[in-house]
Amino acid sequence: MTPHLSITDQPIDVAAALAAVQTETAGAVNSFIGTVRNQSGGRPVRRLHYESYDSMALTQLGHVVAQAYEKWPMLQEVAVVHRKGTLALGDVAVVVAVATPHRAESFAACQYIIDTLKQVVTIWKREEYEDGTEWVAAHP
Amino acid sequence: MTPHLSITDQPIDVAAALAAVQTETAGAVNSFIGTVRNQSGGRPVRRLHYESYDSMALTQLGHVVAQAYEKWPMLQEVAVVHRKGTLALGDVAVVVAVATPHRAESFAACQYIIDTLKQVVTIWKREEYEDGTEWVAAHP
Amino acid sequence: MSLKIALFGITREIVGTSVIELPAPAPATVGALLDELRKQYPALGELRSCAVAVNNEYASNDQALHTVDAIALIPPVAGG
Amino acid sequence: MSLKIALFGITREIVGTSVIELPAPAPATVGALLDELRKQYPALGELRSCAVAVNNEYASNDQALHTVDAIALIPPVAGG
Repeated sequence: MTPHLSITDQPIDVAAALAAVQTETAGAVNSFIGTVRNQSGGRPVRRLHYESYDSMALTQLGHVVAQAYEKWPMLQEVAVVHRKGTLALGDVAVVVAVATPHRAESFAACQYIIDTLKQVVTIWKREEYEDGTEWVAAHP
Repeated sequence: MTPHLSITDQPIDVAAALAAVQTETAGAVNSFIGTVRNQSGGRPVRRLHYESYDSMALTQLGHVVAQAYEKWPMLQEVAVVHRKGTLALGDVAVVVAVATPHRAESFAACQYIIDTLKQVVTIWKREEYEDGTEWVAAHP
Repeated sequence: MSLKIALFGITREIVGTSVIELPAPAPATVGALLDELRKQYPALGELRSCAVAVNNEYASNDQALHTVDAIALIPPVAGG
Repeated sequence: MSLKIALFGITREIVGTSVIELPAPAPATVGALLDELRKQYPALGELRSCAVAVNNEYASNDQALHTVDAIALIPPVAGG
């Protein structure tokens, strides 16, 4: 039940993340995969760059997952892998996978983890457009 | 945007189902994977057998997915693969994968599809225990 | 007029075959067919539910049945 | 007493380096550090938010800072 949490500059192996959470005791696996979209707020995106404060990101991710285990005591396995560095369109930026004995909790726990990750985990995204770049969410 | 719907007696290729829904226009992919648990209602399960009325199952699955497209117009890609035949513990029984531009809708649409699939799609499950078998949900 | 009815899962086990052929009940409706089948196979009445499908769609009790229809008994489903 | 502050993303670009070393403000608190940094780098004040992390945890304004602490500026995150 130790969660598999990592931040990597290599392409994410989605199948490995899913396999990491599958067990014979948990019949429900929900996963969220975030990929690089070709536009953001109507503006064409060429590629992305993620920067991470790894030690804090992993600490905060650990807190998020611990909160999920508290909220859903039936939660069994969790894997979260976040990519950093330069990503092309369509590349996988993040995978969250959770396994629970029952279905509804797998959706709820996975959604809680990705939603909370986006609020507290110290990773920053710079979008590159045809005519410039922008740190996402930096300004009001 | 034609959904990928299938019922197969071969092991499900989860990675292929996920790849089928990933596009550069939809940044959010949610998937649900149902695997064979080693117990059911506290009773140890040795293996499962799924029987399918394929033509009706695919018809009903098409209705379910069409309803999801109506409820979430931003829904882009959908893949549903259901296994039939004899499955061992841990085997993947079903995969639902959906892709949307935004996150919340990917969770909602995926959950709708698996929840509704379980209500209307003509697939039956027989659990095998140490001391007998039972068609799941058949009796009150 | 006769009807062929496809059977799956527990209904197949109750009836003992995967297809039965019956003279159409009068009236030839889904409801009358279910009544007839429950009379011949009382164990069908013990199921949590038993629907009838016509041409891959769930049918209501008053739906008319024809020889050419693909008819099936649908015991409680349990996919996923 | 001096403090080292790690910088990421847009704060790294605003300050122009990934680590700065400053004399500790008086009092040596998170709030005083933020005030000092915003004075030296007014563009930090234009961010939607700018938190301070101490030893990998988000810190409140009244938290005391020490030379040995791992301190970082945390502009609005955007993972996922």
